[in-house]
Amino acid sequence: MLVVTCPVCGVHGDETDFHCGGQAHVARPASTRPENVTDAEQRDYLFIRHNPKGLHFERWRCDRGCGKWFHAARDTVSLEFKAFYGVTELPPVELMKQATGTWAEFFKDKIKAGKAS
Amino acid sequence: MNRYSVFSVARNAMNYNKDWERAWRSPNPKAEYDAVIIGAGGHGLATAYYLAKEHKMTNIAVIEKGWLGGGNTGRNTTIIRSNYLQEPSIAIYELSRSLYEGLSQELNYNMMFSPRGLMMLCQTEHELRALKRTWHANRHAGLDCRMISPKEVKEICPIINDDPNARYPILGAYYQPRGGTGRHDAVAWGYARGADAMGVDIIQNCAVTGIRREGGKVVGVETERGYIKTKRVGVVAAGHTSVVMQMAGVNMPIESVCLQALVSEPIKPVIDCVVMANTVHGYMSQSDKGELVIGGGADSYNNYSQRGSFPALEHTVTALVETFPIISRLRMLRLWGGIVDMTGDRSPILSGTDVEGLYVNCGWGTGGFKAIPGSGFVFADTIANGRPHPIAEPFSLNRFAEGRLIDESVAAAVAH
Amino acid sequence: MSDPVFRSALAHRNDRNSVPGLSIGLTEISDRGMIDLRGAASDKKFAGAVKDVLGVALCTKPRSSASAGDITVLWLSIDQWLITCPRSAASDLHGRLVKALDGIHSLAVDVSDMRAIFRLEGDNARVVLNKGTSVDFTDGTLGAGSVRRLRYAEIAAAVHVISDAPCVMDMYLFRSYADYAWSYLSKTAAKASEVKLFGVQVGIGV
Amino acid sequence: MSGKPYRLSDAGRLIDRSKRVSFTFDGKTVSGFAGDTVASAVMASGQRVMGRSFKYHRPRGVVGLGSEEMNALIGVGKAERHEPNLLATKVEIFDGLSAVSQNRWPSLNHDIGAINNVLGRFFSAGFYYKTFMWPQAFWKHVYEPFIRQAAGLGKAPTGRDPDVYEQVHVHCDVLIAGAGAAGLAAAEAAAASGLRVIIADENPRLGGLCDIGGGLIDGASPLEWAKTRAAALAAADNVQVLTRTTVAGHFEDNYVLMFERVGDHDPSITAAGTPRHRLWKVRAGQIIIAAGAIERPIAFANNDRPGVMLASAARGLAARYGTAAGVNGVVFTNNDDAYRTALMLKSMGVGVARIIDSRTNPESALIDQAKAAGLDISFGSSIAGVMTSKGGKQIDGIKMSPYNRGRVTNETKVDCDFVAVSGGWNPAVHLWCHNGGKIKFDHELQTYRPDRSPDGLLIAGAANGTFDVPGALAEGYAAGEQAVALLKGKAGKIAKASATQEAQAKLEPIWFAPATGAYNEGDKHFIDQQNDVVASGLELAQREGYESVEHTKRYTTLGMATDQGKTSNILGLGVVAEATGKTIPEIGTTTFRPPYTTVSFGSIAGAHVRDRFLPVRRTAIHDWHVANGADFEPVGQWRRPYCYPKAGEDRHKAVTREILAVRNKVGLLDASTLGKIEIKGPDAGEFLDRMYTNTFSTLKEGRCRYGLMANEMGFLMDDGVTVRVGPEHFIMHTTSGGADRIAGWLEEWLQTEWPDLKVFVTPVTEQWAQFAVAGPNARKVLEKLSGDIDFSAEAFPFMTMKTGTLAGMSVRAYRISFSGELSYEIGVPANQGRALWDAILEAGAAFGIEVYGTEALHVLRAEKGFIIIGDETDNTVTAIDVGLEGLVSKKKRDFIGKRSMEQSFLKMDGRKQLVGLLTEDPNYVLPDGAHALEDATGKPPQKTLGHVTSTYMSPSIGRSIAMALIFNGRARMGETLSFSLDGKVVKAKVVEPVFYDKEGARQNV
Repeated sequence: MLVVTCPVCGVHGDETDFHCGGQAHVARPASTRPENVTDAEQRDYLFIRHNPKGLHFERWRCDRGCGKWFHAARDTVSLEFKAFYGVTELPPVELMKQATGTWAEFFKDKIKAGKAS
Repeated sequence: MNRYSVFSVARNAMNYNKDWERAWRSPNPKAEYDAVIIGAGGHGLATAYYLAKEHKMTNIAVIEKGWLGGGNTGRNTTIIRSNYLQEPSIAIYELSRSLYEGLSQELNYNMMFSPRGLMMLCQTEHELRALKRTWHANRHAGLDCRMISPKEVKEICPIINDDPNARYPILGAYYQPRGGTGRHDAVAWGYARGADAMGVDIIQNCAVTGIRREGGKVVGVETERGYIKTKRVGVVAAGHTSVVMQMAGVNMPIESVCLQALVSEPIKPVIDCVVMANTVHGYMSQSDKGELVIGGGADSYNNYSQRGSFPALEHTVTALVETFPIISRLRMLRLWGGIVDMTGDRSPILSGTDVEGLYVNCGWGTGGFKAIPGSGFVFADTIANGRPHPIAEPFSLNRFAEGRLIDESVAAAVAH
Repeated sequence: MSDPVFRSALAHRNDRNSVPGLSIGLTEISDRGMIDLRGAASDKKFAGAVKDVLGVALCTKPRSSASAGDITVLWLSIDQWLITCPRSAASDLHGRLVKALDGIHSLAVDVSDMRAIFRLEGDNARVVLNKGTSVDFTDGTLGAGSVRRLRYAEIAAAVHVISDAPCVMDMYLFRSYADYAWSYLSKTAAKASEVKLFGVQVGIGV
Repeated sequence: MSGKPYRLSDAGRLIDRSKRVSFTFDGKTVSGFAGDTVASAVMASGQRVMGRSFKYHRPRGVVGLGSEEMNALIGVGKAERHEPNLLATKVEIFDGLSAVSQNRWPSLNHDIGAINNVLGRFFSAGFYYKTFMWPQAFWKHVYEPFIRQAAGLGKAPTGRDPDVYEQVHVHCDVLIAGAGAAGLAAAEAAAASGLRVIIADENPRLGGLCDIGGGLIDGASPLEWAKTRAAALAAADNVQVLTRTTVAGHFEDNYVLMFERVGDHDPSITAAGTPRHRLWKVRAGQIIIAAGAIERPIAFANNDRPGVMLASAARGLAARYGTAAGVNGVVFTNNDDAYRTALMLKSMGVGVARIIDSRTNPESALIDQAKAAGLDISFGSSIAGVMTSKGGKQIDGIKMSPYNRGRVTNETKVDCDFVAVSGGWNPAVHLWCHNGGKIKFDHELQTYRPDRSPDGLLIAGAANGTFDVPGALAEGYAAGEQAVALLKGKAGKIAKASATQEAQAKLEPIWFAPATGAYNEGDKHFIDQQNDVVASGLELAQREGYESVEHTKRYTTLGMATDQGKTSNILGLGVVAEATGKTIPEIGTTTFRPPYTTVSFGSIAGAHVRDRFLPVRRTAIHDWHVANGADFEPVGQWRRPYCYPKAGEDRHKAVTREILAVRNKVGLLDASTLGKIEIKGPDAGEFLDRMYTNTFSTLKEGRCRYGLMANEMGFLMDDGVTVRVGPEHFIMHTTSGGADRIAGWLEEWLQTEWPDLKVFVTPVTEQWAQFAVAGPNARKVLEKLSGDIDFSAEAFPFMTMKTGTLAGMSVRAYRISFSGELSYEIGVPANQGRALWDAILEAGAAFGIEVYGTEALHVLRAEKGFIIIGDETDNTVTAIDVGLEGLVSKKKRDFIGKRSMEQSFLKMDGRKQLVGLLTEDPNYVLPDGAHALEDATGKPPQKTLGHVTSTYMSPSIGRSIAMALIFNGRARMGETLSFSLDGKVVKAKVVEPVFYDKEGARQNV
């Protein structure tokens, strides 16, 4: 059973006190340009997922603690958490660089904007 | 292939069983095949079997990273049923269930299909109404199913807790008399032996490392044992679907999560049917060996490790101790996990793709074992004819862009 | 009719102030008023206005509490606090808060009836809690004044450590779960199932 | 056999000869001593056969000393307290204990199932995959029932478990699994730092093999050292010592399950109400595995006969319980350790006919001691067969032959009545592997030992393949110190003990000892005894292509018995390797799954049973409902009154009465479960506009509006009335089931998608008890109560809200209606809820007030055509499908679900649409979920046109009514649909889904 750390309130506890909300950094097209979202974009937003075997970035909530959402970087094979960061933030630069596959493509143009942990 | 029968068993016994042939060969990959199936689980092997049998495509290979049947086929709780709510689901699962009925004979391999009966408990008024709706849908589709009373539930399953003051009292159940279980390994082994006998090459311990495309078409697959030319590729990789499809540049609406199950030590028969308690998220049956086979819900986070989180099982066991109080003094013998492929609407994908010659069969999530024969049958037809089989059509990838979801959540909230 | 009949969350249980055979003291506390306050701690106007009314500054350290007289502020989140006071003073205090916060982005709600409070007392209380929560109450990190939100058995709860020696803790939980939580607590707190952690042991041999 | 001296006079350190204990085994009274196990006592009584095997039902005796036992499985206790499949080697006896053998009929001595043994060669590995197929129906009706009866081991208990279980979470710095020499040393080193240390052992005592493992610590028996260590640990206040506690599973982030058998050994403990088992959920900083090792057997012909046992078991039984395995034994080994058994047995007066050592000419101190003690030794030899009488239940001797890997040549008979065998030891690497630890093959030890672990587990002693006492001690101390260092603790000073042990000659692998006759055609060589897996079966699996070790295991069931292969896995790999000419690493190894040994389901449920299984949420009125005979139904976690039957009423009568009371007089409903959420901030209106399909920013203060919520797929997920109580302040109502979910849903969007919106959200559901007062007399009832709220039509119009006092309580009053009647919902702080409820009932008495439950509520709203989320919707239904397009804003740029509602499938024509249905026969109520058919006279498969979502007998209009989702339903108004029900065709007319007071006059008075 995983141990999760909330970057908002710093609580460190069993996964049963937290809730995993699935993939992070999924952009909702309708929030920015509701008038011209294609069916394909809506499908990608709702359903298409990176689902990597390895480094992944996801949303968690401090469900039984401060109630805040946050982001986590976790390896889906070793299940080891690599970082916890804010719900409106990008991952630490070094992790964006470690990302593979479609995650790597996703972060390609964001690395320069990122911060080190 | 030497035929299996009580006589062959006796004859071979006389010679200390030294003359049995291999159930399947261990061939080297050829340079080219008419089609390559990626993944030698039940669905992949069944696809190959029906490609060879129904469509006479025998120059094909099934390529498997590990040992055949070693993924979810060998890790599930072997439940077979077809009492789904939505019409497309009923069609594929009932085709599958009916193929299971005669599968041992067809494959000449006893996969021990045991239509011992399967009941879904109704433990709230709402669940009772929802399952009545499913019953009507099923009976009009021609399924042999019925609602049963709490009294009949108790008769069929005497160990159930029928206390009307229980936290979730049993208000009845939805019963499929010819639902049941099968021997999971035997399904994979039987299809493998059958496909192999028709000339299909099953290549184990050989991971696919790439899918080569030219001009939007598939031209071959890279493997640990070299490049294999082929114009048609069927990806049947369950929890690894996203990884394999990305080799062809296709991103999937799939999340891979861990689903766990456990068995008790063997005991003399106490439950002769499958009982699913969806409200409390648990289900149980008893294997021929005597083990209680128990499953529940999947973990919430992506996981490729085949190691789940204990609390998920803990909730299932707790629910089942309340549902079947006598199991309290029995014991957990072994628990394990599998990587299941979940789609956005929890229904499978049987589909072609934007890449010509590339087909994908996945998304069976927590319920794939029951679908193996039907899935293989319609997927083989889809690959052979280059167009979706009518039963496969609703499960195409484009449903996610159209909003044409096939949502079963109203019918069952629990993994099985 | 003036003063209406008041019925606490456990009013239906006659064991609510004395469960026989327990290894801890366990009672329901029903004379406490509660106000849920939301606002940005970084907003000086907000923090100032609240301090003026309460006489104590909002605690911003996670899992902490602060008090002045009979008012106690429990930290719930970075922008949420539970203010407790005598039940009789709650609606007046709430009124003054709302007034003071007029025009300041915030939300103060009188939730005096929303939660039940159980008081756990005695050396064994921390181990008893650990029969329902995975949060470690036995390692000394949650000392007097600490507030810990957690999952207890099947429900959400918060524990406020009142004092270390003697050990006194208040468990806050939503009213509708009070009966369930009471049953779970009193079962696992039974003398017969007392667990002594990290103490001198008898009957250990080879 | 009884009468022979199987209880040695001066041995047995664990038994108290002054305390006789008598219990029953298969009904026969057996007398033992305090400290005995069932195995030691039954064997001391002269009985060898303890059980029957799974497939061939061969008689079996004790093989092991502890949890490696695979044959002596027994059932303990009676009726609802019966517990099957326990190991006789671990069950401690007490007066009155009732134990039974298993898997035999009619009796252990005469077991009909033994016929399978005669037919053994037909029951080859996987034979059942090859037959039992004809005719098709026979599998279910003939073969399988027979197989099921024959299979299984013990019997389940007969009723609900009367005992108590519990769990406890504990955090520690260092957890040590196993309290043998290595574990005790590790604990001493770790505890000296002052850190919190837990040391757990599955046995009732500490010390592991300190008593029989040989060697010296500080010049004395390791047992003396263990005694002082145990005492010191028990006295330390930073150490938790747990006996009878198995470290069962290791999971992510050093999460560990420990299974403690608190009361199994002494019924007075559970009688006092103490939990029978306790499941410890440990989060450990560092874990030291000191779980020891398990001796492995050697496969020889008929090696499963009762009396063939592991050398350590023969030694342990004698030393600990004074129980002799027999009168005259043979020791068969490929290593030195078994010489300790020979020497110890001889010193205790047990005959040792011969040591048979497969090694050609090993030299070591132990061998010299054996020679000096006058023991006969045959080197380079092996056992070619076991001679038995009494149907294989008694050993008369063994056939010895020179050991070679080919056929057996000249044999010598050696008389004996038991065989102590040792093929070496396997480290207990199970815990190491549970969470992904890797193991490597050690050619010195001819077994797997720990390699890498992903989470830095520490391991010491025999579990690490270090079998000598000095080594185990050194590794123990080192692991303890390393754990402290890794935790950045401060190492404490300890006086380390010094150990010595004689050097041992190398082990030489022997997996398969050939038998008389053609290779592998003679008697069976058993690998996995419980599952009757034999060497020839493993070879057959290879021949048939089941070469992957997982295929071999699954095809033959090797290692899948209740012992999970503790003694058989490595032996099986060795036999397969020999048969295929591969090395063991080439064959591979199977994975180890938790738990190490079985864990009771009761302990996994812990205290979560009966009324603590899952919470029942209670409103402030719950106990009134109970006292007034409410018939409850589970709704989410709540239990709500379905109706309140009066004497002589059934559900239907009661519901009808309640409905008519609301229509004609006045009714009172406990609606406290409805979700209530306070929403406040400058952007509150904008936020609600985004969350609801309809618009709220325009809502005027003091006014209520019904809102619809969709999910991002465009499908309805919740609904309810929201009121604006201030310029920036709203109170939202949700469905009862949705209360928590929607509160979380609002927070999620605010935090993750629109953090720029200035809005605070506070769920307040349980602050308020809330009641619906509905019916023509509703106003009169409320006006009768003292208060400052003007309930008149003019002052308090429909869809508005007021605050004020009522019956001396401050309340929130909403004039809203879910019944279509004149109706108010009154909210009052929960602790006063009961007072207001009583006051309303008192005031209402004069106006014929009746309480009503959820079913009346459902019928009342159905008569008005109001939807219920979850009945009319099912995650696939949009606001437009249910005819509420008026509540889907065209103006708003965006709201949750808007974009998806524009996808082709959601906006296509002919979707299922909500309609009303009136059956031709007004007295016929359509069944729940019935489907309309294109052709109701035909046979399945039949095309359906849609399904019934709500269906009732309506007392208000005196006929049946139904709502349904029908393909292209709104275009079918006036059409007649057909249903096929109970073999009859039932017809119903499609109508608008409003059956009562269509113009809505009644709620507007």
